This record gives sequence, structure tokens and C-alpha cells, in this order.
Amino acid sequence: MSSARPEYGEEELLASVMADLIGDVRLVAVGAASPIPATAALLARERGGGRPRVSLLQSRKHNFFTDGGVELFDCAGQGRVDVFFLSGAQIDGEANINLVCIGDPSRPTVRFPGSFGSAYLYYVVPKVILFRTEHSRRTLVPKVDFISAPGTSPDNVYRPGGPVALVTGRCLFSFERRKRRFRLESIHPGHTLAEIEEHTGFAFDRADEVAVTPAPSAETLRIMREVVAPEVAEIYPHFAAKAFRIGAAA
Amino acid sequence: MSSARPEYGEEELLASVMADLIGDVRLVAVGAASPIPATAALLARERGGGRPRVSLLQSRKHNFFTDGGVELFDCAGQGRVDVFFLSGAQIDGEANINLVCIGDPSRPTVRFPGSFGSAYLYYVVPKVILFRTEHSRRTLVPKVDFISAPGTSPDNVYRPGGPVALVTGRCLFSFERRKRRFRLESIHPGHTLAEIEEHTGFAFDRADEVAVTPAPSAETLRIMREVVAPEVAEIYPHFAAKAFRIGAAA
Amino acid sequence: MTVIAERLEDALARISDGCMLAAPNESAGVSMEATRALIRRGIRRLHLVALPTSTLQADLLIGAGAIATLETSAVSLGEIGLAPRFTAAVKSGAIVMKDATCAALYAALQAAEKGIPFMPLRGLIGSDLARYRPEWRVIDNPYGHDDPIVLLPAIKPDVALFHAPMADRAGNVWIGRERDLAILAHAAKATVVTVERLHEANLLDDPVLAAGTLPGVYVDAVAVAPRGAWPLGLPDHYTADMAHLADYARLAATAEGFARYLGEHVDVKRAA
Amino acid sequence: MTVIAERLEDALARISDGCMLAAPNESAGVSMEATRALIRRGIRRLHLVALPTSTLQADLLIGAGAIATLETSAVSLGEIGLAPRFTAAVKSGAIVMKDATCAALYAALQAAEKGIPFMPLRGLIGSDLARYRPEWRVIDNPYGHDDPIVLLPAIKPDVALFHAPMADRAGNVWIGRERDLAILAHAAKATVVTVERLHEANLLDDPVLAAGTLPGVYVDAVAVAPRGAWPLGLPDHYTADMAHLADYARLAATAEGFARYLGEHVDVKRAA
Repeated sequence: MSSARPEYGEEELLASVMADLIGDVRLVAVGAASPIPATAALLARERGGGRPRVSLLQSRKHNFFTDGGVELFDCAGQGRVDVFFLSGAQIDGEANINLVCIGDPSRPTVRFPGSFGSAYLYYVVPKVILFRTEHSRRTLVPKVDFISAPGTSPDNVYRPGGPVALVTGRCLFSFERRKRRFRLESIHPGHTLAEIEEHTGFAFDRADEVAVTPAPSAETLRIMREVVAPEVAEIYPHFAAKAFRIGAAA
Repeated sequence: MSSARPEYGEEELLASVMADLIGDVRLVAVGAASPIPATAALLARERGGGRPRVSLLQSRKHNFFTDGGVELFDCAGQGRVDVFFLSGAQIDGEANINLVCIGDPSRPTVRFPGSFGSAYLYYVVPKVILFRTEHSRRTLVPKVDFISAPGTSPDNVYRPGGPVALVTGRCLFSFERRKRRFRLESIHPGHTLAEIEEHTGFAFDRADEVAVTPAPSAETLRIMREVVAPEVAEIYPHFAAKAFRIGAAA
Repeated sequence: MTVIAERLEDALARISDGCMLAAPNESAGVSMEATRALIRRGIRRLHLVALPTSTLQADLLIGAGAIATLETSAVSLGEIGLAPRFTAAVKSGAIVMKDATCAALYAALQAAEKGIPFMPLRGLIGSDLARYRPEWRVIDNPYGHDDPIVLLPAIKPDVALFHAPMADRAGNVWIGRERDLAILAHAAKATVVTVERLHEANLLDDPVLAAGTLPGVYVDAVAVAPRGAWPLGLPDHYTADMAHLADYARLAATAEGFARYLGEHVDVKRAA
Repeated sequence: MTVIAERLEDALARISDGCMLAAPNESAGVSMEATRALIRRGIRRLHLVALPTSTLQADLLIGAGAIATLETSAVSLGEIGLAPRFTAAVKSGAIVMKDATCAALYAALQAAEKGIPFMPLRGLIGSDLARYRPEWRVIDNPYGHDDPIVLLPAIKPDVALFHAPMADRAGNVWIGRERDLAILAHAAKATVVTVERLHEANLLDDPVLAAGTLPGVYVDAVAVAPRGAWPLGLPDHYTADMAHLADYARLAATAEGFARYLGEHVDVKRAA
């Protein structure tokens, strides 16, 4: 860790980046096993004085849906879910994501859990933020082995939603739907362009000079640690213990 | 009124006839403004020791649906509703029912409330019992002016349900779907075949000798008056006051 | 965020002339207080979707000249008899009547709820209702053989309006088992609710209350209107005022009598 | 009428070899007690539909050789990691895996709930999921112009099986806001439920409890199984036994370890 590096953890930086990506919207939903997106959503809500509304599907307290698991999908179909987060075992340069397998699906060499809600939500949620902390040629590939959900669709396919960005442990990409390509927007402090080029399996656009991802402000860090961290700890105790050094006996 | 006539009212007779028509089934539903069918359903439940289950849509206490008004229709679509009751401003000899209007629907000469659930339930509930106390050439017509729901459908139309009987103030008809005709099954005590022929606007089949509708047994009358009548009075106080001479200040 | 309106009239601001307004029937919770306020405001050209039927609400709006199109499965005053202004308006052609059947209205609103353009439904074929609804298309079921089935296009109301027992300050509304209210709110672009009272705690904090709660995310505005369903009833709270409804039926039998009813019961706001 | 079974095994009698069994995920209420009882009985060739995902239940049934076909959107052990028996069985081809996505499973079960042969759904086009599901047909939306949309055939399970907080003696089951359980029960031909406890009064008599109650008309059998979701959690009642699940993950990494787990935790019934 460089001595110039400010006092925050990687999780705090990524949550801060994602919270900025959320922007001024009405409703953010966060799926299961997504502690950094959950942190980002709660941070955005806290900074917005209660806006956006946030539904953490894995939480009892922070999930306002009352119509069962189907309600998230209906709500998204109605156009009410502004932001959702998706990950991928593989993500390719056209923002296709693979959550299923490598090899023949009936006899795969590697099997992942499955597509979850991706093959619907990726199409109908206007701002899908992709996240994958592991930034490697294993995860960011030229072409996914199985398309759980495609990054873009032909013009005649109903698709009000799709990817807007990809946040990794090394950088932030934006996604340009028209060009079907990622664009490197900023490099996280402590990382380099050369390193990103080495570890990314797909080609991407960039400016000649790529910005450094801004560090979280002191106020953002304060809110995240004092208000958001205890909320996150109720759902993800192990994560919170590591990211915020709080709670969790384990 | 003939001196031989047993001590029961017309409503009690009709409810008894309908209760017998219900038979041994799992679930009977009764719509709004249907006091005699409601009496029949509760009578059938009482005589069956709790079977069939009964849902009176107009009642809070005797309506077990908890998923809103849509649940009756979904439940019927699932094939779970065995018996339902429908009426018609007009009913014709092919069991078509009209609940909408007489004349051009955009400028009718007579307008009725509307089709309610008929254009769906008539198709999917196996035993639909038609009821119309007023038995006249005004109500039982050669051909309805507007088909809210048809009595039969072409063979290729999905139709697990349909009419099985028509109960009027004068008699009981069965309905033969294959022949698309009513058959006079029995004439209520105090009424005559000549009278029925005079007041029925459509042709119907009958045996050479038509039976007399059996009077309700003493036990049926006892259950109806002691157990069912107070339940009906909670929903239809005016009806119960008239039919059973109980309850209702009005 | 849901607005908890001080004045009912403020909550109703988003219900504009010419909009498609959706409402439940009286067994679920009709906001008669809001209906009277809209008439006082002089609302016009509504396309009213009544799920699945209506009673006084439609009749009153029709009599007041507020409705251009009515889409529902039946209008009557229940045990009291026919709905006089509805009957007169259909016979004179003063309103466009889109006759439906209950299950078809549910399915079309649930299509909007699910964000799909249409919903298939059994039944309907051979009913004259379908003759007057060219938008109900018959297709051959792709999973059958010579099996015609009707498709119903989604109904997406501009605003859903209903009355419920209570809401909290976050805009969550307790609807109990009246799930029709949830279908309406999910299907509509905006939802306005009147309630008997405000519940001070968050309804979602209690798992038993949460089971009957419509989340505030669907609710744009809430106003408190005690006995706001009157003279209709509110399930588990109060029954319909049958004497008043009988008076209404008598007066509304003529245009003059209806005008007198408006003067007595609508033009002047009830004391709180 | 609903049977309130004295013995769990009696309630499970209608779940037969080769049937299509539908179950919710752990956030709604999985009957692990019934799952263990079915494995003890030696159930075989199940077509398990897990709405919309599964964890330990699918993994345990797969490891025990009870599953022929699995239809769901994902199987894992959540934060603990991959589901070992699922992963091994898919890789070896021991089960037929019908990969879905959550919204498609809901829509197909809701088609059964509504008694319609199919449901349209947005999304899906261009996903490789659709490549392996020839029954997902693409049609041109009749209400659009050059607007392809997927149709999903109804899924009608033979039996729905889940765990809930309580039931009454009439067979009404309190499910709270876990409406997925209602979708399953509505869609399935029969429903078997385990509950934490019996509620002595009729759940429908209390309007607040009624709002979260599945009526007994859908429920064929109920058995009491305290902590019946263990080692998974039951919302608002108890959380998952993470230490036990971690032990499971470790053991189930090998066929031998899994057999040992079965011997220790499944073959012998838990003390009540």
C-alpha cells in the first residue's frame, strides 16, 4: 500500500464508485450475495435523504416488497426499478454475462450456480451496473462461453434496460450500447493502465489520458462507516467485519 | 294456495332443489345478489358435514378467498370451482344468457347492469346452475338479444364447464349440452305443465309424464331454518326476513 | 416519495381531465370522498376502469358528466336495483360503454402489472362482448392443436384511486386481503389513496401487518378521509348506508333529482 | 378437506416417484424436514421445480439420487459457496438441468395459476437459456410491429411442498408476505405443507391474519414440524444454521462425505 494512499479500503472505494453511478433515481434494487452494491445503495439513500428507495432482496428490514419474490420482477417490468446490479462468472467485451457454465451445458467442464434474474432484469432495468471485483482474463473474457443475458439486443427487441457500467477491483468502465463496447473511465488509485490492459480479456475504448477514480470524500466515508456499515453488518456480517472492521463475532 | 301444499315457502323449495343439484363436490362459489343460491350452498355444506367448501363472494365470514376478487376466477381457471350460479335478464333455449341489453348495445332500449363474471365462469365451471325466479316469456326467450355468455361452444373451443340446469319459480330444467336443449325435469308443486308451456319462450324436451319437484324433507327444512337461515340473514337480511321470517329490522 | 397530503384536493392534483382512472369495487374500498371532490372540481372526460364492477361511484361520476368512457363488467346499486344515471347514459349514448367480464379486466390489468403487452384468457369466445372489442384478438394456442384462445391487451391506467383502512407516513398502505388494490396500484402509472387514518409506526416493521401492506413505492399521494367510502361500506370497518343509497336511487331516477342530490351531498364538502 | 396428518410421512404420501414437485427458495420457507423424510423413503425420479432458486434442498435431493430433472434459475449454498452435489451432477450428466431465469419461472407458474396455457414475457431473447428451451416460443406481438416476444408454457406441478409458520385445523396456512407460496399452491394440483405449529382459531376469522393466509382449499395435507426448515432459516422465525451448512459443504464435496452426512443427519429422524 503506497504511503500516499488515503485511509479507505477497496470495498469502500468500490461502494463509493457505485453510489455515484446510481445517480438521482427513484428505486434501486440489490440481489442476493451483493454486499458492495448493498453498501452503495444504502449510501446513496443516506446521502439523498431517503431517495432513492432501496430494496435489498436478502434483507428483511431493507426489503419493502410484500408480494413475494415475483414482485421485484413485476416491478421492474412496470419500469419502476431504476438501478440493479449484476455480476458474471464471465463478462465479455459486449457486456454479455455468463452465470451458467463453461463447455457443453449438458456436460460442462465448469458449472456455476445459474442465471438468477439476469435474463429478464438485464433487459428491463434502465441502469444495470455490472460488478466483478476479480479483474482478470479469467473473468473479463473476449467472448462468454454461455450467454445468460446479452449486453445488447437487436433494434426490434424490446429493451428499455441494459448495462451502463462495469466496476472491477482495478477500474471503472462505462458501456456504450450503440458501439457495444466498454470504455475505460477511470483507474482506481494504486492501479495502472498497463496492468488493466494486461488483465482484461477484451478490447475497450479509452481517452488518451485516463482519469484516476476519485477517492471517497471524508463525508462519504463517515456516512458509510457510521450509518451504512451497521445496516450492512446485519445482512453481511463477515463482509462488514472485513470492510468496516465492525460487528460479527466470526 | 292449495290446502294440500306443505308448509314451506317458494324460496325454501328452490334452495332445496338447488342444494340437490350441487351434489357431492369439493367447492361451490356463489356470486353477489344471489340469496337463494347462497341458501342452497350453505344447506349443502351443512348436510355434507362441511363438504363442499362454500365461498359466498358477498359475505365476509363465508368467503375464504384472501387474494382479492381475482382469486375466484383464477381458482375456477385452475378447475377447482365445481359449482357456480348464474342468472340472466334473458335466457334462451340454447342456454345463452343476456345480462347486458336489449337493442343496439350503443343505444339500447333496455340496459341491464352487465355481464359480471359470466363470460368466463360459464366456460370453466363444470356445473353452472342457472336460476331465474321469474319464469315468463320476458325472461325465457327464443333467442337472447345479446349473448353475455353462450350456453354451448364449438367442439374446438376449450370449455370444461357450462350449464347443467335452470331453476325457475315454476320448474326445474336440465340442460343437455350435446342437444343444446333444456329438458323439463320436474314441475314445482302448485304449478302445471300447461302453465309452463304458456310462460316459456323456447321449446324444450320432456318426458311424457313430468315429475313433481319433491318438497324439501322435514330435516332439510329444519337445517335450513335453524342453521342456514341465521347465516343468510347476516348477508341478506331482507331476503331472510321474507323467506324465513327471521332477523332484519326492516 | 409518497406525499401525505394535508388536503384531499392536493392528493387529487394528479388526476386530470381525460385521464384513465382505475378504481376497485365496493367490496375492496371505493374512495367516495375523493370521487365527490373530483366532481366538485369539475373533472371531465374520464376513462373510468372499474375493477371489476361499480356501483355508486360510476353512477355519480356519470350523472355529473365526468365520464367519457366506462370500462367495467357491471354497474348497479346492488340490492337496491339498477344504477339510474348509468342506465340513462348508456341508453342515450352519452357515454362510451366498454362492456367487459370480470376475469378479462383482471387479466388485462395483470398484464400491465407484469409489464407484458397482452394476456391470454380462456372463455370469451362466442360472447357478444368480444364482438364489440376488436382489440380482443383470437389466436391459435401455439401449445395446442386447433385451440383458439383470446388475447387481451394490457390496461395501463394513468391513476389508480381507492380507499383503505390505514397508511403510514412512508406511504405504505394497509390493504389486508383486498389484493385487487395491489393489482390496480401495480398496473397504474400513479396511485392516489384515501385512508381512514394514519398508522404512526412503519407498517412494514410488523410482519403480520406487512403481509397486508402495499409498499409506498407504488403510492404517489395519501390523504386522510375518515369514513371516506361513505355511503358505501369499507370491509371490516363499516357497512353501506343503505337508507342513503335508497334515497340516492330515488332521487337519481331523474336528472332533476340527481342535481338535487349533488347539491345536497356533493357540492358542499362534508364536515370532517 | 385438508388432512392434518399425525405423522409427517402420512402427509407426504401423495408425493410419489416421478412426480413434478415444486418448492420455494429459502427466503420463503423450505420444508427440509419433509425433504429428509422423502429421502428416507427412497423417493426417485423427481422433476423438481425450485421457485426461483434452490440451495440445500436441491443439493441434498440430487446427492441422494432422488432427482431426474431440475428446473430452476440457480443452485448454490449462498455465501458458503457452490452447491457440491448439484455441481457434480450437472458436470457428470447425472441429472437433466433445465436452466431458467427467475421471472420466467414465476410467469410459467402464474400461467398455471390463471388456468392459461402460456404467458408472454419480455427479456429472454438472445439469452442462451432460450437456445436450450425449444418450448419457449417466440411470436410477433400481435399488438406491436416487428416486436418479438417469448411465450412460456404453463408449469403445473403435481405437488407443491413448503414450510410455513402456522396452519389452522381447517387447513388454512399463514404465509405472511411469502406470496410465492400462494403461487406454488395455486399452480400445483396438490399442496403439502409443514408448519411450525397449529393455530387453534380459524386464521380467516382475524382480518389481519387473513391477509397473510393461504386458504385451505388449496392445501391437501398439513403436518407439524417444529424448526422444519432447519438447517435453513424461516423468515422472522429463525436464521440459517451457518455452521451446519459449512459442515455440509465440506462433507458434500465428495460422494463419501455426502454419504456420511446422510447417515448422520438424514437417515435417522431428528428427535422432535
